[in-house]
Formats: sequence, structure tokens, C-alpha cells
Amino acid sequence: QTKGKVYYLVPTLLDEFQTGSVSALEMFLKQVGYEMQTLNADNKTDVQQSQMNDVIALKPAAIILAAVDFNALKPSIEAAMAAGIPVVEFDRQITSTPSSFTSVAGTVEIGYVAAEVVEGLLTKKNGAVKGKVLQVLGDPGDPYTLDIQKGFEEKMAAYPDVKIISLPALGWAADAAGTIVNDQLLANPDIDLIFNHAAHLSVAAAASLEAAGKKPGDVLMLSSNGAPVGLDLIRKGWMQAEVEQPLYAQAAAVAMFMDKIVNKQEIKAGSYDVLGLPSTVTIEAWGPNIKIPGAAITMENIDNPAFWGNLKPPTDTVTSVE
Amino acid sequence: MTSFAPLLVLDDIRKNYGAIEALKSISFTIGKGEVVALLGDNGAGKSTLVKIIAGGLEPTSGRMTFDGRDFLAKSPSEAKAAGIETVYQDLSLATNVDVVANFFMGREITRKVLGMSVLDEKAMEAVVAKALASAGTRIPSLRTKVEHLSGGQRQAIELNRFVHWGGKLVLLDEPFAALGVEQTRRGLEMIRAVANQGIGVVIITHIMQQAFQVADRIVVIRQGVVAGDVATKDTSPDAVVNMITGETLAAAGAAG
Amino acid sequence: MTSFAPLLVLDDIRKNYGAIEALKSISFTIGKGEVVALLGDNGAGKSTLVKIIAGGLEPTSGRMTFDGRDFLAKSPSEAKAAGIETVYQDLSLATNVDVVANFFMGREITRKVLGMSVLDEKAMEAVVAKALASAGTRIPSLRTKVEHLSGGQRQAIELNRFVHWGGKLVLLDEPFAALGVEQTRRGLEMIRAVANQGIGVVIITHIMQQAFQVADRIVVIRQGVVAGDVATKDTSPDAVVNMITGETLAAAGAAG
Amino acid sequence: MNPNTRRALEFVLDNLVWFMLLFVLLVFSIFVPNYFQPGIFANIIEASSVLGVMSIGLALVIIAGHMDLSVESVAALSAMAVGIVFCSAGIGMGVQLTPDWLGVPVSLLIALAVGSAIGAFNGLLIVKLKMNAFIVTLASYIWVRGVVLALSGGRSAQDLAPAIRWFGVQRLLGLPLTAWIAILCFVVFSLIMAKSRFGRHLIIIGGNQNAAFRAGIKVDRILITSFVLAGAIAALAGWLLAIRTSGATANLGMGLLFNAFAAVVIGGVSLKGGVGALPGVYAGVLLLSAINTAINLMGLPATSTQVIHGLLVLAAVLLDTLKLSIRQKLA
Amino acid sequence: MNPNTRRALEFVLDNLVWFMLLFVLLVFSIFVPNYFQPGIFANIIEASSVLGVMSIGLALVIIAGHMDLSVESVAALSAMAVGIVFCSAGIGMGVQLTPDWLGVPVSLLIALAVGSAIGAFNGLLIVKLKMNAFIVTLASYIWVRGVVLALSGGRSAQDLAPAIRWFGVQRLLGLPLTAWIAILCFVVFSLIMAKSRFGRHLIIIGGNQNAAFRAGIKVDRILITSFVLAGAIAALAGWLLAIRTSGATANLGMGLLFNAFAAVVIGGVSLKGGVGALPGVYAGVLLLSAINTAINLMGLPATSTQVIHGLLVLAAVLLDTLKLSIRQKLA
Ligand SMILES: Nc1ncnc2c1ncn2[C@@H]1O[C@H](COP(=O)(O)OP(=O)(O)OP(=O)(O)O)[C@@H](O)[C@H]1O
Ligand SMILES: Nc1ncnc2c1ncn2[C@@H]1O[C@H](COP(=O)(O)OP(=O)(O)OP(=O)(O)O)[C@@H](O)[C@H]1O
Ligand SMILES: [Mg+2]
Ligand SMILES: [Mg+2]
Repeated sequence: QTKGKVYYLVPTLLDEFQTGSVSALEMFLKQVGYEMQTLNADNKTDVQQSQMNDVIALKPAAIILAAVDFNALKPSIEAAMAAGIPVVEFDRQITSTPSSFTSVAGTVEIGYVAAEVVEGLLTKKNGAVKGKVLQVLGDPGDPYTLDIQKGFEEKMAAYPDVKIISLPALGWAADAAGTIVNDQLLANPDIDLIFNHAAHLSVAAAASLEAAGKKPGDVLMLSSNGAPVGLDLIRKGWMQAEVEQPLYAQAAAVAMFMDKIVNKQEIKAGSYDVLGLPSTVTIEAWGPNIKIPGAAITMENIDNPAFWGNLKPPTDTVTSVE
Repeated sequence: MTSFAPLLVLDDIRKNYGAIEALKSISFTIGKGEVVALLGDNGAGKSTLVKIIAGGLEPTSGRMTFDGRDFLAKSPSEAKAAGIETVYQDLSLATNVDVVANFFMGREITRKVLGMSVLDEKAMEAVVAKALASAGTRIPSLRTKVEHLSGGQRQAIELNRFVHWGGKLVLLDEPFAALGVEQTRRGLEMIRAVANQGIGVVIITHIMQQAFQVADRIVVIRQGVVAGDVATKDTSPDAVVNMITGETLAAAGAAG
Repeated sequence: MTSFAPLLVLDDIRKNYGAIEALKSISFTIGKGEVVALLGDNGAGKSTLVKIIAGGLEPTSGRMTFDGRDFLAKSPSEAKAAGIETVYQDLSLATNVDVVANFFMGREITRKVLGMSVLDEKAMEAVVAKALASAGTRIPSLRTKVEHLSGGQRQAIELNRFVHWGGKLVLLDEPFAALGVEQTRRGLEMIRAVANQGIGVVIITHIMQQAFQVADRIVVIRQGVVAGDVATKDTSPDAVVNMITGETLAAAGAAG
Repeated sequence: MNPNTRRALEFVLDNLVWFMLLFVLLVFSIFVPNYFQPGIFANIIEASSVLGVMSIGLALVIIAGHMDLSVESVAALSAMAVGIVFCSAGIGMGVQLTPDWLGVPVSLLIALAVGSAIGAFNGLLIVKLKMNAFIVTLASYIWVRGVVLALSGGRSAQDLAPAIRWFGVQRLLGLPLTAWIAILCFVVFSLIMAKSRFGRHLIIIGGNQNAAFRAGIKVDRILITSFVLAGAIAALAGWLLAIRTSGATANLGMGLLFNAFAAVVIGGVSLKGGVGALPGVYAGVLLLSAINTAINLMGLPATSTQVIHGLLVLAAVLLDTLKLSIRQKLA
Repeated sequence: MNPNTRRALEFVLDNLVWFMLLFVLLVFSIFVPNYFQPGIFANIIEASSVLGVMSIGLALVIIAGHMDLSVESVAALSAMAVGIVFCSAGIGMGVQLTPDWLGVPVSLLIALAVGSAIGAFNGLLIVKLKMNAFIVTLASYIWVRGVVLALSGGRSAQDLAPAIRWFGVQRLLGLPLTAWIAILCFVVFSLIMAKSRFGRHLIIIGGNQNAAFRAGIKVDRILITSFVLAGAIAALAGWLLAIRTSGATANLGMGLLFNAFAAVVIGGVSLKGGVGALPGVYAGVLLLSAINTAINLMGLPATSTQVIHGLLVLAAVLLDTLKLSIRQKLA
């Protein structure tokens, strides 16, 4: 007996964070009595719009939307809300139109955290925040990678002695990242650190480093999204840090508030405990918004089961907020 | 040399394909209303010459005068505009459309509907039916696609469409190669009828009999040069065969 | 009806293309070492029949006996394996490769190098040079791609390659349509030579003269039925033309 | 076989894709929960408008014996151009025209200009320099998408001017005007292909370009026109896409190309050129859209939808191919 | 023109793509900082090994007059299959064989089996059911990538078994063994195309399939073989890819298809079939790789690299096309 069906519109499944979010949301929603169905848009905005249209015709209990494009889905969200179907923004924030609930880590913030980690790593290596950083972006058409870049470069602007070389891995392709690292190692043999926008890019980057005769730690490396392969690379020493996105907490938060969302009850601002992480709900122009801070994963804290990259789903069940 | 008013004058036409000299120095004249049979061995250069006149191929050098004016067609449509109709040795039909569409290819009849030109299929079909009947060719249906027709049926379409457009000069490159006995007979008659209207005709064939039946004059090309240019009545099939194979050296009527 | 031992017996062959009956009930026999001229108007069904024998087309009904055994080739390679060589009306050359490659298409000569079969270009070139020279066809270079050859040069390649493979039955669909005078003469001689080796030959042509020159027997098809089947020596060109066009009704030697 | 049966069979074969569409709708209606409702059918037609319009241009060049892989990127670029000028949020400049409705013709003009320019570029390279259409338009597919990226910096434009957006909101007989625009395009171009000299020449060129040239048809001009048309029509599709999205994103429309090709082939157009008609293409588009919607509603695991989509499309093409062999059996 | 000049010119034209490669390397060496160093040239050759191997298979089917768009996805799938079995981290199962080196033949076998199976599937549909190669392999391009997704669940495998990874690390004359494998493939298949009956028949089929059929060549069998080969070779490319990235991700190899087509065309293979030779294709691959490397080193804004890449490829193809018209002028 379920309380209803919830549709999760995921932007792509070519990335471990997204696949992880599917299983996490499904698990937590089940704990609070909802059945979940996933639709994959393959990173295509127009496909996601068609999916929204079709799902609206099905009148589900709620729609969880991780938008392909942060704002292009606005008309669809409005249509769903107008049809009385609550819409939850997951992972990717949409501020241009009201929605029922928003649970995101904040992409620009990931860039900030990455910048802090880089400050630390460079200081340790070079004695000051200076040196050469190779930033391997994801697909240059993906706002997700552009936001991280924005946050990262905004913070790094404070250090004129750091030279950042940015190159895109078209289509988030790992082999493209490998080629970039190969070429840059020759063009700029003095690269101190590589920042990849996703962990799977780091896999190819590490392979290229190895083929070039480098040892783990010769070139520092970090990436963002906290995927399992990233954690493995930290354990092997190829990477020094990962920027965690609190996937489990984000998903759990959605489940905790699902009853209120479906029944269109008021969600109150304030502090909540989500899987042990202190989180704050604020009421913004676009509706209730829960922010759960991300964190840097390093060798020191790597085994913390709260990191989704360890693939140890929390054992405590979530309960609906009363 | 001919008693006809000159229509097309070829003057020292040469054509090289890479290192191969297909035409070495071709000069002769075609008169208005005259039927010239262009004969020659395989690979002598006949089709090459036809393509040059018809605008499908650029000569390496040489000049032509057509109807009194300097002439060099850059494309088949230019040659057509000047009044030159061509039947090619390798057929030029679109096998994916029907007989009617092929017959009228590029010259479709249209009628006005609400101010717009719309294909007039009925009018076209009537014309084709008449033309093919008088040529003695039986075709299952004028709406069959040409890919479903036999070799001779195809050639009949191509041969007969030229008559319909008049023009001033007609180039026929082995037009009867695939035609039946009766169709060939009618085709030869048709050529005479066309020439009698003052249209010049160049016909290429390997059958002596056909050349002697229809031509006023015979021009022989051998290995890219004119090996003979004589009035039909002044020569014999055997003499012409000798010119073609080169057994008598450029005999019977000097070149040019 | 013929004095030759039967090689291929056609029995009530029919072929429909959709609603069109191209062949209605064809029955006749080709003997060993016999040259049969298959005549008929355009669209009579000659090429259709050839394709059925050669394995390129499935008959709607009917049966064939070849060399004493029931026979129905499902593909040209089956027919070839049984000993049937075919020259098609629409040429079957790959214009993107050279003369030698076309001549040996599907039957390349190889030699062993380190245990592997490697094309033996020299051996093949020698064979082709000999074959074409004896056929009287001049080709600039055996290494030119066929797309650069004239219509007659192409046909010469196709016509001459069949001689090389022997076989038991040769089907020639208008093999001289594009050939020059001398080449045709040699082609006709070659056919006789082939037949004298006991190989059966079917030749399709529209030129009476050729048929009477080479054939032992003449079979006429009119609108899909056998309209005449007579020994060459018992008939005349005019009588045959009448059979073809249907002016005398199924005259001169009953069908079958 | 008796002539009546034959005629009935030929009719079914000639319109096979429409029968397939009916069949598929029937099956989905029976087996997929919630499929059978007017809203879903309206969605199918609406969702197919962008793809439908794009397929028309693609079909034209394919019938002419060539190919245009750039249509998807051209649509994206024209959508982005319209988005940047007429959107008020994101990277939109929010240009305001008075009166409001002026935005409609101006935005259309912008879109068509972009599309025709790229179409002309493709056409000139292919026709004048005799480059292969596949490779030229493949390159355009890449660089035009690159221009979208460079123009937008990867960001999106939102909140299209309401006067333009109106076409996506206003409904007539339950369908938004954008869908009606697509239907109108199909009618117009079907008539052009069947009744005009241009259409006839395009088909002849697709069958035998050399024969057409020798017959004095201005092959170059017609081919270039067809590429310009394909570009312009793709741009119109992009305009509709911008309306539908109420803006534009850098990766808008990705994947439409595969569907456009599938629709064109399922619709009975031969990729070898010279064969095909547009009404069938529309049926092909609707068929794909119906399949897509069914996949959305079927509740499959998300990781397997792509496989299923690819295989279903293959099955549809396969059915269409079987037509040929049935027709031969008929003989 | 005197015969010697003509001969010299013909030689340049015949090997134009190699001269283009030299020219491009020269220009980049002069104008792109850090380009001129042995390591970069080694990188160019190394980076082109995956693309190069894939292009061989593609070239074979194109020469035979068909097409295979699925090679990219096939490579991805075989890389993923190898990755899942022989990777020790991520979704890898970390299968251990004793002795270690057994992993090499076994992983190769897995890859080739996957590739041949898909190639056979494509080939059967195209040859036996007479479906169009473009659409069949386009569908395979989609569904095979879908299988990669479904297999991996969107996750990646990493840490390939060292015995296999060895081919990517061990160097001979400055080049990793993977590059030598690619070069070996080019040599072997060039010889097959130029000297064997199979190669000869493939070219004839590409020129006139009907003539080949009538001449008794087993057209069906040869075509299916060529599709199987294309699949198997793509799988080998995938195996190299897995070695290069030391694992596999769900979107591995995306975009390779465009480059493979470009390489094949630049290398002088006609997309109409029947024309082309493999050594030129290798030069085409190196040319593209040289361009890619230059783009990586030039420090362009990320959003504009795609435009530049597209246009550079177009320019290379254009140059190759000019060859034809120069040759005609020569006449
Ligand atoms: N594939 C086909 N589909 C439909 N009809 C066909 C097809 N092939 C041939 N036909 C028809 O069958 C009849 C016989 O054609 P066929 O080619 O056998 O004639 P033919 O005797 O060889 O004529 P020709 O002397 O002109 O070569 C013709 O009416 C032709 O239109
Ligand atoms: N495109 C080409 N490239 C190179 N050589 C060519 C080309 N076209 C024709 N040739 C050569 O030019 C010569 C003349 O060819 P052409 O076709 O004019 O001969 P023809 O007199 O029409 O012969 P046929 O009676 O066989 O039709 C031939 O030797 C032929 O090989
Ligand atoms: Mg000729
Ligand atoms: Mg025939």
C-alpha cells in the first residue's frame, strides 16, 4: 500500500552522482511510503519537457525534478503546479519560479569548497598559494560545470600567483580528459595540481599520469562530486581530495518532507536534523529551500559512511516531519 | 564540300584526358537539314566529340561556330537553349520516375491553379502516348517507373523525346543500339522527317546499313582524327569500313 | 526438332511482374554446341528469360532441365557453378576498378606468398592483353579504370571474358550492340568457335544479319510467348521479321 | 490473386506507416496504463511538431539524393538566436518591440536568416565544390553546435517574450498553435513535392543527377535551394523549439537528428534518394512520438529506456523494410 | 605540361594527405608554443591509436559501399565489458587469472566477441533484410550505448588489471605498445585490401554491387564479413580505450565517430564506396590528432574549441576535395 507515485526526472545517467541519486531517492521515499518512477532525459532539455508534459497527464502525487537546464524547465514547472501537482527541485536549483520544495547542495558552492581545498594543497606543496592548476571542465554546454568553474575561479581570483589553465572534456568524456592531461603534461610540465569537475574524469587523468611515468602525489589532483571512483583514487594516493555532495542527505530531506509536500502543508523555516547533518530550511522567493553543506573528503575522513561515495546507504530510516 | 548551308562548324577540336589524346584535330561541318553519319571504331572518339558539342565536356582546344556565331556550351542546358538536342549513348533516364516524367524531364507542362503553376499530368500523358505509338513502341503503362522497362523500351523514350523539342541540331549517339527491327525502321524515317524540316542531324552508329540508309554524308573518325568525310552517294559500305579500320589510308575523300 | 543433344530444356516458363505477364508459357530447347538466336521486339521478354536461366530472377512457374538434370539457379553464382556464363544487356562492370580487375571479377588468379594467397596481377594482365588483342579492341591501358572507357570498349571486356571460362552454356544478351564493325565480325567468329567446342550459345540481337550469320536455329518471342522456332536454313530474314512483328500469325514452324 | 485483394493489399502497403501508427496506438492504449486519454494524444501531436518540421527539410535533401546532418544544430542555433534576443532572463537581452506582436515576424526572420545562411553554406560547399554532403553537414553539425555554445557561453536564456510564446500556449481544437504550424508545413510541402516542377525536379535529381543535368535541369540551383530550404525549415523547427522551451539552452534539441532520420526512413523515404513522399514522414514522426510517450508511461527502469528506444525504432524501420519483400511476393 | 612535372604533381596529389600532415605539423610547430617537442609527436601518435584502429573498420565498410555508425558505441561497450571483468575498483569485478598474462587474451577475446556479435547483427539486417546501413547502424549507435548504460548503471570501472594495462605503459622506441598495435593493424589491413581477393572483392562490391553479384562473387557473405570485421575492429579500439583510461565510464569515447568519419574522408575514401586505401586513412587520423593536440595547447576559451575543431576538420576535407579539381585541370 503506497501513499502514491512520485516521478523523478533525472537529467542523465551517465554520471555516478545521478545514478546514486536514483537509488537513494527510491530507498528513502519507500521508507516514507511512496513509490518512485524515474525518467531519464539524457541531458536533453526538450526531452525533459516532453516528459514533464506526459507526467502531468498522469497526475502523480509529486514530481521531483533535477532539471537538465537550471531554468529552461520553468514553463513546465508552472504547468505542473497549475495542475495541482507539487514539484520538488532536486540537486539543481531553479529560482525563477516557485516550487513546492528545493533540496540542493549548490553548484557554485562546490567551486568554493574546491578553491579552499586547492588553497590548502598548494600552500602545503609550494609554501604559499601559488603555482599552476589545470582545470578539466565537463561539457562546456552544461551549466553544472560552468557554475563550478564560476565558483572556483571567483575564489581563486584572490591569488594572482596561481595560473589556471581550463580545458573542456566535450560531452564529459573521460578519454578526452586523458588526452588533455597527456598534452598539458608536455606543454606545462610544471603543473602542480589538476582539478577535474567529475571523478570519472580523474580516472582517465590518473591513467595518463601513470603512463607518463608519474607517481601518485607527484601531481596533486582533486575532483568534485564525491563519486565512488573518486574515493578509490584518494585511497590509492592519486587524488588528495574530493568535494562531497551530500547526496544521501539531500535525498533524505526530500523524503522527510514528502508528506507535507504532497498534502500541500506548510513547511516551516528552521533547523532540521537530516541523517545527522544539521540543515536549515529557509523560505525563499521560490519556496521552501533546504541547504545541506557539502564537505571536502580527504584521506583523513574518507571512511565516513555519510559520504555517498562509500556506497553505504544509511541504516537509520527517515521519518516524515510532523 | 556540302550543298547545305553550314549550321555547325568544328575547327581543330582537341581533347586530352590526362595523357590520353582522345581527339587530335577534328574539323568538319554539319549543314542545315543535313544528316551526317559519324562513324568510327570503338574508342575512336565519337562520343567524346558529341559530349563536347552538347556542353557536357570542355574541349582542350579548338573552336566551334554554330548558326554563324562563335559557340561553346558550358553546360547541357546552354546547348539546349541554343537548340541542340542530344541522345546519349549511355542513357540519361531517371529510373525512379515514370515514363511521362522522363519524357518531359526538365520541360514539364504546367497549368495555372490559383495563380500557381501545377504539373499538368493529363496533357503530358497524352503527348507521350502519341509519340510512342507513332514510334511503334509498346509499353505496359506510361505510369510505370522506367526501372521496370526493357532496354529497348528505355531507348525508345530517350530517342523519341528529342523529336518533340525541335531545335536546330540533333546529336544521336548510337540511338538504335537496343531498338527492335520495326522501331529502328521508324526511327530512321523520323530522322529523315526531322532533317527535312531543316534541322541538322548527327547520327553515330556501327551498322553500315543504317548509315547508308539515312545519311547525306559520312564522317569517319579514327583514333581521334577525321579519317574520311564523303557524301554517301560517292562511297560504298566496304570503302567506309576500310576507312574505319584504317586498311586504306585516309582514303575516299580527303579529311576536312 | 534439333539435331543437337539437348543441353537446356525450358518447359512452360512463366514470369509475372506484379500484374504484368512478361513471359506467358515459354518452352524450347537449346542443344549442345548449338547457337540459338533469340529474337523479338522490344519488351518481348528476351532479357527476362535470360535472367531466369542465369539465376538472377525467379520464374513464377515452369521448370528447366540442364544437362539432363532438373535445374533452377537461385543466384548467378549457382548458375556459374553449373557452367552457365552470361553477358548482360545492361553491362555488369565495376567502373571503379581497372580492366584487368573487371575481366577477372570473382575469379582472380592468385599465387602463394608465405602460404597466403596473393593476387597475381602480372599473370592476369597477360591473359587480358591476349584476349582483347585477339578480339580487335584497342584500350589505352589495361590499368585504366573502366569509367574512362568508351561504350564499345566496355562491352568488349564483358563479351570477351566469357570465352575465357568455358562452361557449358553461354547466354549473350545483345553483346554487339555497342561494338564496331571489325569487333562484331570477330565476335561472331568467336561464337562459332565456342559452339564448335560443344558449348551451347543463346544470342539475342536485333540485327537479322547477325542472327542469320551465326545461328543454327532462331527462336522468336512475341509478347511473352514463343512465336516461332525454326532452323536458320529453313527461313529468311523477312519471314523472321514478320514473326517478330506478328504480321504472319505464329508462322514458320510451330512454337515449342 | 484476385485483383481486388491485390488492390487492397497494395493500398495497405502504400500507407503502411499510417497503419503501423494506428496499430501502435491501439496496442499502447490497451497495454500501457493511462495511455488512452485525449491529453496524451494531444501530447503526442504537440511533442512531434518540432521533430516534424525538422524532418520535412531533411526529407527534401534526402529525396534529392543528399543528406543534411546539420539540421539539429541549425535548429539549436536559431532557437538560441531567438532566445538571446527575445528572452528577458538568463542571457536573454530582452529586446522589447512595440507593438508587441512585431516580435513574432522579427524573431521568425532572425531564425530563418540563420537557417538559410547555414543551409546556403552547406549547399555551396556540396554543389559548387562537389564535397560529400555527409561530411560537410557532419562538420556543420559540430561547428554550428559550437557556435551555440560560444554564443551562449553554455548558459541559457529564459522567459521568451509573451507575444511569441503565445503560439505555444494558445490552443485550437485542443492543440497548441505550434502543432498546427507543423501540420500546415506538411500540407504545403507535400503539395509542392507532388504538384510543382520544383518537386518533380528534386525527385528526378535524386534518381539520376546526371540525367537531370543533361536534360537541362538547373541541378546546381535546385540542389542549393533544397539545402537552403532544409536550413530554413530546421530554423523554423528551432523557433518552435524556443517557443516550446520558452527560451533556449546550449544543448537544446540534442538527439533530434536520430529521430528525424528514423522518422524519414520509417516514413518511406529512401536514403538512396529519389523515393519518398512527405505525408508518410509525418506518420513516421507521430509513430516515434507515440513510442516515446509510451516509454515515458511504461515505468521501465531508467537505465534501460535507451536500449528499448533504439530497438523499437529499429523494429519500426524493419517493418517498413518488410514492405518491399511483401510487395515482391505480391508480384 | 612536361611528363616529369606531371608525374611529380600526380605523386603529390596521390599522397596529398601526407603532405597536408607535414604542412600542418610544420605550421603548428612554428606558431603553437610548446608544440615542437618529441613528446608531443609521441602524444599525437598515441592519441590516434584508438581512433586509428576504429577508422580501419569504418573504412572497410565504406569502401564496400555501406556505412557503420555504431563503431563508437561498440568500442564503448567492449571497453565497458573489459572494464567490468578486469577492473578492480568501481563496478569492476576484479577477476584474477593465473598466470596474470592470461588476462590479455581473455580480455581481447571478450572485446572481440562483443564487437563481432554486434557487427554480425548489423550485417545480417543490412544484407539479408536489405535494410539501409545508415539507419540500422544509427539505431545500433543508440541501443549499444544504451546497453553500456544499462550494464554499468551509469557508474564507472577503474584500475584495470596491470597485465593488460601494461600495453599502455610499456614503451618501444618512445611509443606505447598500444600505438604499435594500431600501426600493425594498418599494415595488415592495407595489405589485405591491396593484395587479397577479399580486398579486391570488397572494392568491386563498393563500385557495383550488382555486377559483383552477377559475376558470382558471394556478395552477401563478403558484406557480412566486412560488418563483422568493422565490429571486431571497433571492439579492438575499445580494448585500447579501456587500456588508455585504465577502465571504462558510461560515456567513454563519445565523439569518436565524427572524427573517424572525418579521418576516413580526409584519407581519401569516398563515402560513395569503391574508392580508397588505408594508408591515407592513417594519415588522416594523424592529421586530426595533430589538430586536436594543437587545440589543447593553444589555450582557447573552452566554449569556442568546438567551433574551431569543426571548421578545421572542414578545411582539411576541403583541401582533400580540391585534389579532384586539380587533377582535372591536370588533364
Ligand atoms: N522489374 C520489372 N518490373 C516490371 N516489369 C518489368 C520488369 N522488367 C521487365 N519488365 C517488363 O517485362 C517486359 C519484358 O522485358 P524484357 O526486358 O524481358 O524485354 P526484352 O525482350 O529484353 O526487350 P529489349 O529488346 O528491349 O531488351 C517488358 O514489357 C518490361 O516492361
Ligand atoms: N573520362 C575519360 N577519361 C579518360 N579517358 C577517356 C574518358 N572518356 C573516354 N576516354 C577515352 O577516350 C577515347 C574515346 O572515347 P569515346 O567514348 O569518345 O569513344 P567512341 O568513339 O564513342 O567509342 P564507342 O564506339 O565504343 O562508343 C577512348 O580511348 C576512351 O578510353
Ligand atoms: Mg561512344
Ligand atoms: Mg532486353
